[in-house]
Amino acid sequence: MLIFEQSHSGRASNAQLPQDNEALASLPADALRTSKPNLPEVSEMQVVRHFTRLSQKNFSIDTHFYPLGSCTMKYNPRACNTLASLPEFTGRHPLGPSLHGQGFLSCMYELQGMLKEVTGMQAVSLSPAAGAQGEFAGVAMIKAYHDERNDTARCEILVPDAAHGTNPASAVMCGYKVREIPTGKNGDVDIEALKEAIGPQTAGIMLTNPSTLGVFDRKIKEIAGIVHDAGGLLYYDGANLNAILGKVRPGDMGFDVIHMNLHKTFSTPHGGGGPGAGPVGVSKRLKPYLPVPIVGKKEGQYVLLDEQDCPKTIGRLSAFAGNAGVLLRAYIYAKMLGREGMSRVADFATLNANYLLKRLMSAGYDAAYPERRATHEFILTLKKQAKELDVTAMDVAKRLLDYDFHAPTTYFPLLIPECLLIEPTETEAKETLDEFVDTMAKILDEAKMQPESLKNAPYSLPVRRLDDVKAVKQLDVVWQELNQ
Amino acid sequence: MLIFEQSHSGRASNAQLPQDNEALASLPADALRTSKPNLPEVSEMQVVRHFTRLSQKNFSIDTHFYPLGSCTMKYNPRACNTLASLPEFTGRHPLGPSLHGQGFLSCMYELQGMLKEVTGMQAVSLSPAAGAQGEFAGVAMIKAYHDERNDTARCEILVPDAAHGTNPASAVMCGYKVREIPTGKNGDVDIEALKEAIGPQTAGIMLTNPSTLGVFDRKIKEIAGIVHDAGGLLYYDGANLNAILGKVRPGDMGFDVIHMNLHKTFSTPHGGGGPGAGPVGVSKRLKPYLPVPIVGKKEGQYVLLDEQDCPKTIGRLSAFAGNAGVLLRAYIYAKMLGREGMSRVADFATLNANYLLKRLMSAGYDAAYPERRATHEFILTLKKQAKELDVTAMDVAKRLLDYDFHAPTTYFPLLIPECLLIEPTETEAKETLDEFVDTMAKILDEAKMQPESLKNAPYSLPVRRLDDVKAVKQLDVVWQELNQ
Amino acid sequence: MPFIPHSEQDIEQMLSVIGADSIEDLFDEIPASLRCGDLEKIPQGMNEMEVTRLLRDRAAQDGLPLCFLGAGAYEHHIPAAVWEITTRGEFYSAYTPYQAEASQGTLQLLYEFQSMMASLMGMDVSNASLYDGASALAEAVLMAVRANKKSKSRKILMPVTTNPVYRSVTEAIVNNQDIELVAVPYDSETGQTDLNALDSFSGEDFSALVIPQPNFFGVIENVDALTAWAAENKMLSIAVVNPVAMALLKPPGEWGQTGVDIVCGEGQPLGVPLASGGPYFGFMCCKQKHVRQMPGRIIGRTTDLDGKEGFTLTLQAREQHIRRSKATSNICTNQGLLVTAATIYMSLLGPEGLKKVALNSHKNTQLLRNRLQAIKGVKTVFNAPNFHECVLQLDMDVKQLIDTLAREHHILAGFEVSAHYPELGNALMVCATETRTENDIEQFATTLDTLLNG
Amino acid sequence: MPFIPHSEQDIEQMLSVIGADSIEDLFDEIPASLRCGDLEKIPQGMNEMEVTRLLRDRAAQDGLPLCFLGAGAYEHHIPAAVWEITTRGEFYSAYTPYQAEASQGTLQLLYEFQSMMASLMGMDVSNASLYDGASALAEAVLMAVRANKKSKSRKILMPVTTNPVYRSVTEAIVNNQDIELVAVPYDSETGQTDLNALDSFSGEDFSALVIPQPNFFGVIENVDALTAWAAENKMLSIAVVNPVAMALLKPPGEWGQTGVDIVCGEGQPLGVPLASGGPYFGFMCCKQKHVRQMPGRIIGRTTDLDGKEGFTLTLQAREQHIRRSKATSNICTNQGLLVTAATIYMSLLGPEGLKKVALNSHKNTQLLRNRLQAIKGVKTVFNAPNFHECVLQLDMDVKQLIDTLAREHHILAGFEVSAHYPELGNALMVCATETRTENDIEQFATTLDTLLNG
Repeated sequence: MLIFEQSHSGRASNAQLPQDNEALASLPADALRTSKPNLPEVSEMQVVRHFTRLSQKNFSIDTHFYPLGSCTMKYNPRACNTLASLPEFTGRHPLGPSLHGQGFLSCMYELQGMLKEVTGMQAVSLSPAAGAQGEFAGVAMIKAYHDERNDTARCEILVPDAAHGTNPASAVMCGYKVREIPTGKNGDVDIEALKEAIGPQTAGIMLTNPSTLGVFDRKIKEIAGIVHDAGGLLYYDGANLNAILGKVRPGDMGFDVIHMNLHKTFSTPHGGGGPGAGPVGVSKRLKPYLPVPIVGKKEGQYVLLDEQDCPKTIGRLSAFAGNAGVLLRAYIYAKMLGREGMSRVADFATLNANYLLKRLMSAGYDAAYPERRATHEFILTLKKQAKELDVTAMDVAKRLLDYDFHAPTTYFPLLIPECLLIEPTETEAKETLDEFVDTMAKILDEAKMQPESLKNAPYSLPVRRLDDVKAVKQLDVVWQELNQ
Repeated sequence: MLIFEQSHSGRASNAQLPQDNEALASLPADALRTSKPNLPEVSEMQVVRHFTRLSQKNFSIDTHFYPLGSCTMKYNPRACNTLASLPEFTGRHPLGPSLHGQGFLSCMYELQGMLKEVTGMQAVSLSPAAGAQGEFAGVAMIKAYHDERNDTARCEILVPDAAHGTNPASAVMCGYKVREIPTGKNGDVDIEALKEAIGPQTAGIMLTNPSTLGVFDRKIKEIAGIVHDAGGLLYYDGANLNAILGKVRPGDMGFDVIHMNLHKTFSTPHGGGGPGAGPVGVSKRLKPYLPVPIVGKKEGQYVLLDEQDCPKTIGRLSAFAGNAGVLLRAYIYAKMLGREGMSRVADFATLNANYLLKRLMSAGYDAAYPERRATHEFILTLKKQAKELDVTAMDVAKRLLDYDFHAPTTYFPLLIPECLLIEPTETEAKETLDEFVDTMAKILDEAKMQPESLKNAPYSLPVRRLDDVKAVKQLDVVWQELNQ
Repeated sequence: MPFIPHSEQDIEQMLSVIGADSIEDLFDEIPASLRCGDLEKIPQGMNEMEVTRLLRDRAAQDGLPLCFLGAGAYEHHIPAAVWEITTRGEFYSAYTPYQAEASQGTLQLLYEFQSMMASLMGMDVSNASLYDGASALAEAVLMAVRANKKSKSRKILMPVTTNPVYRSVTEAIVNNQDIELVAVPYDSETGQTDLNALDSFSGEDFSALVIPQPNFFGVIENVDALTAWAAENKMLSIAVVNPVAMALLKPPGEWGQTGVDIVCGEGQPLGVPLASGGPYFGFMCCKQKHVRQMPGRIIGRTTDLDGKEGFTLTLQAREQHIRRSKATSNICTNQGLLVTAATIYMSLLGPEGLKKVALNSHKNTQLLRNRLQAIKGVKTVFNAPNFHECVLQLDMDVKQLIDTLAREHHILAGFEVSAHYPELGNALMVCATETRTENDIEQFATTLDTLLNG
Repeated sequence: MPFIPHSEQDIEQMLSVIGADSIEDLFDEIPASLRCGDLEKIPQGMNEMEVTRLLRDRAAQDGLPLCFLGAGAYEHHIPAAVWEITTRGEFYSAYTPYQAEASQGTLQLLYEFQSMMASLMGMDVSNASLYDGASALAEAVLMAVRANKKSKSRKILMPVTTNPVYRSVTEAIVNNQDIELVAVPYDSETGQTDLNALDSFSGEDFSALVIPQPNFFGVIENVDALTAWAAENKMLSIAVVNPVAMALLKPPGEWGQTGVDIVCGEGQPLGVPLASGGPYFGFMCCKQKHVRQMPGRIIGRTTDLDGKEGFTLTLQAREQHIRRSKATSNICTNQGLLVTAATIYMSLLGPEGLKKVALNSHKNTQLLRNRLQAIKGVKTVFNAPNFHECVLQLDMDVKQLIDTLAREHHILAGFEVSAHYPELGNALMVCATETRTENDIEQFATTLDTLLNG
């Protein structure tokens, strides 16, 4: 039942109402609202009950194994939330003077330092609000770099075909054309194709390494050389940073700019789709262009550096200093991990992924790249099952929900047919992986013996399989009865 | 799955481990533990996931209508929890000096004052940890009063047969014999029986008014006169205070001592069975005997009064000052209600109960006292249905669970056969009551048409009906595998 | 090993299944020359107890000064229930609802949010949020350029009364796509957008006119006239509004003859704490006809196999993960958790409550304005109605005043307007929401008086 | 009307169904002469915003001093997850699990709690909690009198080293049932219960001997000897223990030849905040043979109609709601929410973690003791091993010292032992748990040194 359907004229959560007030002589009548907005009129208990019950309809890390590839759904430590919610942190006005912000700013300053070290970059700005905004900032810095050198013929960004959709979209946001580079059959970038595509029109390349195919591109140094030799710069999409944390650094691979998804690698909550945080790190030559504000130190005090301090900056991406509360959670997480904890993330994310891959292969599933090491994630392809049994990756995904597992990412990357992209993360126990394998084996049996149980799945959730086509064709995005 | 079944030797929630430590030269070897306690060895995420999922198996006020008679399951305002959890409140040591406690103690002092006013008593001690401990304290004060006057022949406490089981049990804890007084057929105490029972052996009477039968005893002044004339004192069981808050005060009815259940009337959380808080209020003659500590004021400072300040006290009932955090929540609730809010509690609790009673009677259910006004609760008796349809009050209760309603109290009070004691509370909306009536009507239909659907209910919960007899006969109260 | 559940035995068994000798072996495809050593600049890990002590000490450094500062972020009372529910694990630790059947909680909530926002703004449709108010304005500008089929222009009229930081952010986001923001000056008497100046642009081709309400100075704009002017000149209109104000002021859907085309703004006042500036959320609503040009997630109601109502992501063909370089925006996440808080907040406040929040904020700001302008050396700058902010001119350096009040009196006096509008001299913008009491205002006024007049 | 959902229309419709003219009519059975008027001494209501401000101001008054005070309540680190989960509505706002099928969450958790406590104490069975440690001891005494069929005595041997407040509480609760507590003195050298003095009671009829571990002075008692002595003298033995200490020290089930009969204590150290003294929870474990004499809720594992495992309240025939005046106790509630916290706490800490908490507390107390006794004017009172508290004698009035340190240095110096043990002179008991750092200890020592020696 919708909250609106519990609404009742004249009802209110009375403890939340400010006092009544005198008339408003100072506001002109024609500026005032006369219609009542259709917000629900409900009691506080109704609100608590409604949203508590709604919450129970979600799968989440706190309730389910959630091996959604490319999303790094790992445990979000509760302490990060509790401590970032201390009243002084939540109550601090973003424009308050730095003297009332030394505590907060010192955390941010240290976070910048840790991110620099772990990525091998020379400077970091925390301000991008999410990965995609980090990508935008990164490409915008590449553009600013070329522009400043009057190297204006560079109008193209190269993007592998396996890349996240945000990569080409971000490049376009910066005014670039996008050229796709195909993947070789072993999962690495096709070097010959790259060489063909590159030229004086190339502003740079956007790469994820490990790629979205779940493999580490072994020729990364060669790629970096080719791009740099052509005068282009290398952008690192940090979506898969969890795989290599403390093992290998994008800066050492030759990247000029990187964004990090703190809501992945640094375990800040995904929150049902956000907020994220997408700090960018840069090599020395891009440092002048970093988005502001950046946390700096002046006369022993932490301060926010702005356009005056950083005259070549690409500017601001949000009104204040990015998703500060997310950054604070990432800081707390990083402090708990510490130096050794960073590389353990990669160790155990990789161990879990390779173990799960091997066991799923033994259970009868096909790996997209059976000859390669898995990184922190890997791809199964159900091409064979689709052909032989007429069940799709989507069917398997939906059936998993019935067994209390969130589904892996489906149909991404687009170049692998009927694929499942599976990322267990380092925080899951071996038993959970074993149960997942048992369930996947059971589903494969069902696919053979009773395929209907997959095709009509899920059965046990609050709703059965939803009609996405109808959702588009009979668009209903606002409660219509509101206006009746 | 039990948390122990997820345990794995060598696993730990590592962020929670204090540092390692050197050997313990200062502790004798024979004092040390050599066996490892069988606490679970699990990761932090496993703990979070396990207990989050367990929580989802509960019905609660935040998720369900919970009309459990005599328990006053009303909305527990979230602000009470948030504010009582401020770090300075949760971090305050109970033996810390009062100079570091003026904030907390001022709240307690004001709470004492509000409870005095709303009950019409002369003094209040907040220290009893729950209703039953309040009862104990109350009866102990009655005893101390008689003892001080050397009135030692008074060895009996009178208790109506409808009383809560805690009443006789508390009287016995104080060394009294208990004599039961029958209820008249209209639900009031049988005055003639009372007159017969009373005498020089009577120390006092324990009464709930409104009684557990859901009716207000109209002869309360006459009863008070009879007991006082015989030299006895009157104890008021505050379990049903919600019904009369701001309408009539136990002190004005003639009671000498009262306990309040703050977890009922003042909406502190029930917490799955506690903590409660059972402050006691007394008339002037019992004031010297109040349990300590009591919050007082000395030289403008709030202080805890102890045995030295109150030499006739019956003593202490817990190590510190009772369930302070519960008291703080009650204080916050009372501050939000304020003067007018108090009597509105009784208004709407009574309106909801009478409405629900009338509608359930129209739906075909029998009231235990159809001629009486309901107070904040009322009793249905399924005697007829048990006889005619062979379905019990328990069957109806279990079937309600399938329809997402918590069941009313069953089989209490003991003197009404096949009864359901229903208390909707003031915080439920009319629509919820209407849905409950519709469901009860549906269940009555089912009882006639398909009684199995009741007898085997519930069907839709995490477990079906449980075998209580087996639970007693094959007693399993500790995980046995622990010792294997 | 914080957050790693593996025992030694687990590791051995798993390596054996994999056929590797050590975890190190699993990284054998990474060229050895690239491997990094110890990350020496990263400190040793702390356990939760240690980090708790550290963060409490840091928080204590910052304190909680008495706040009269607004300028785009506002201190409102947030009911306790809002964040107690929002941080429930099922909301907090879930991801984007890609598997709709396993995410009905988040999806229904977002649908309810869209419905509330559309109604509050008087618009047809709403998305499920953007990053923040400033970047939402940038997205609105991009959207207007795409959506205005009648205009070939890539120029946007941007009043100077629009939050200057929003203008900077929009500039930074749209400038690589050759979009030009053309400033519209304000009337120095009223602080409102200058309608005469605007008229000088008549007949030129612009994609859209931006209309802030209230504007950055807290002043109520002539929104009907501005909206009508844009329509007459074949531009789209983009409202940038404070959502709390919309419970009191005429909503953008009712401005002019037909309402504006696009509404955006900062959602923070709806139950999101100040928190040093984020995470907040941007909102965006539009007319039905523009819905396919709107960026960001949109949730639709549909039915399942059994015909039962359910909710799902819809219009995904606009988005980057499908449409890649042709997407309406590169935006991928939304600010789901903040929207969760805002939806609970709006449900708790209801239409009356939200209006009272707006009214009390307005009233308190009037009290504050009256009390402060009675002080010698303080005068009001603009002669126009304001919502819950107000610009004052002082006989003192504003930067120094703000610093002194913060340092010595733990009062955040307001925003230094002169930094963005040097023509206003020593201008301070003050704000009082419903959280400020008469005592607070008196304390501020007395302190300010002493500072100015000894 | 805070928390009341009724509209005027609802009220009318409902009264019409009832057949009453007004809500007032519903109270017509209450004699008019009894009705009270306005409750004038109760202030007007506040909204949540106002009460939030009030409570924050009150909290700020109390501050958070640096704590070296124990004496029955201990500051330990509580993992954030503990209370974030405990206060989930489904635990927080549920009642006693009378409808087992709708309360499997609480019931399974309590079963797990019982299992953990029994194992931690080395005992057969556990209940689901009592009010607090002190009242748990009183209940243990009552239980022992019922359970010891060999003894006709209503006398209990109670060492003076038992927490003096626990002794007072027990006295207050049992004295109306003619039960007598007989004091056993302590050895003034060691602070342990005096075994020679105890021997003088040999041959007399007592129901039970109480054995604290560690005792109130923080001293480790000779628990094996005491337990054996009780068994030899046909008494039951009742252990009163600190549960954190039991991860490090030999548990009561292993004391003497056969272990003690009953264990009780204060559960607060297991994840419950200090919070001015409550709510905490008392725990109680016993040998299997005494289980039917144990007061309080007990949860059992059983099966449902389909044979599936489930949990339910069991042995209810002992309880007051069934057995009324013949119940084992009048206790009706338990401290379910605190037990929820403790169960999550013990799960997070595990056997190793809890042992490390005990070890670190012990180590820090040794550091503190060594550092303080090096100060001129400070000496250790007892020559015996201690756990995480230690009694010191000072060349200064202890009450004044505590007051000065609190007032001027925000340090809670410890407990004034002299109040209960005047024979010890100016005795201060200090405590350091795992939360105290070396810096904290140094700060305390330096301040104390200055105070004593200028």
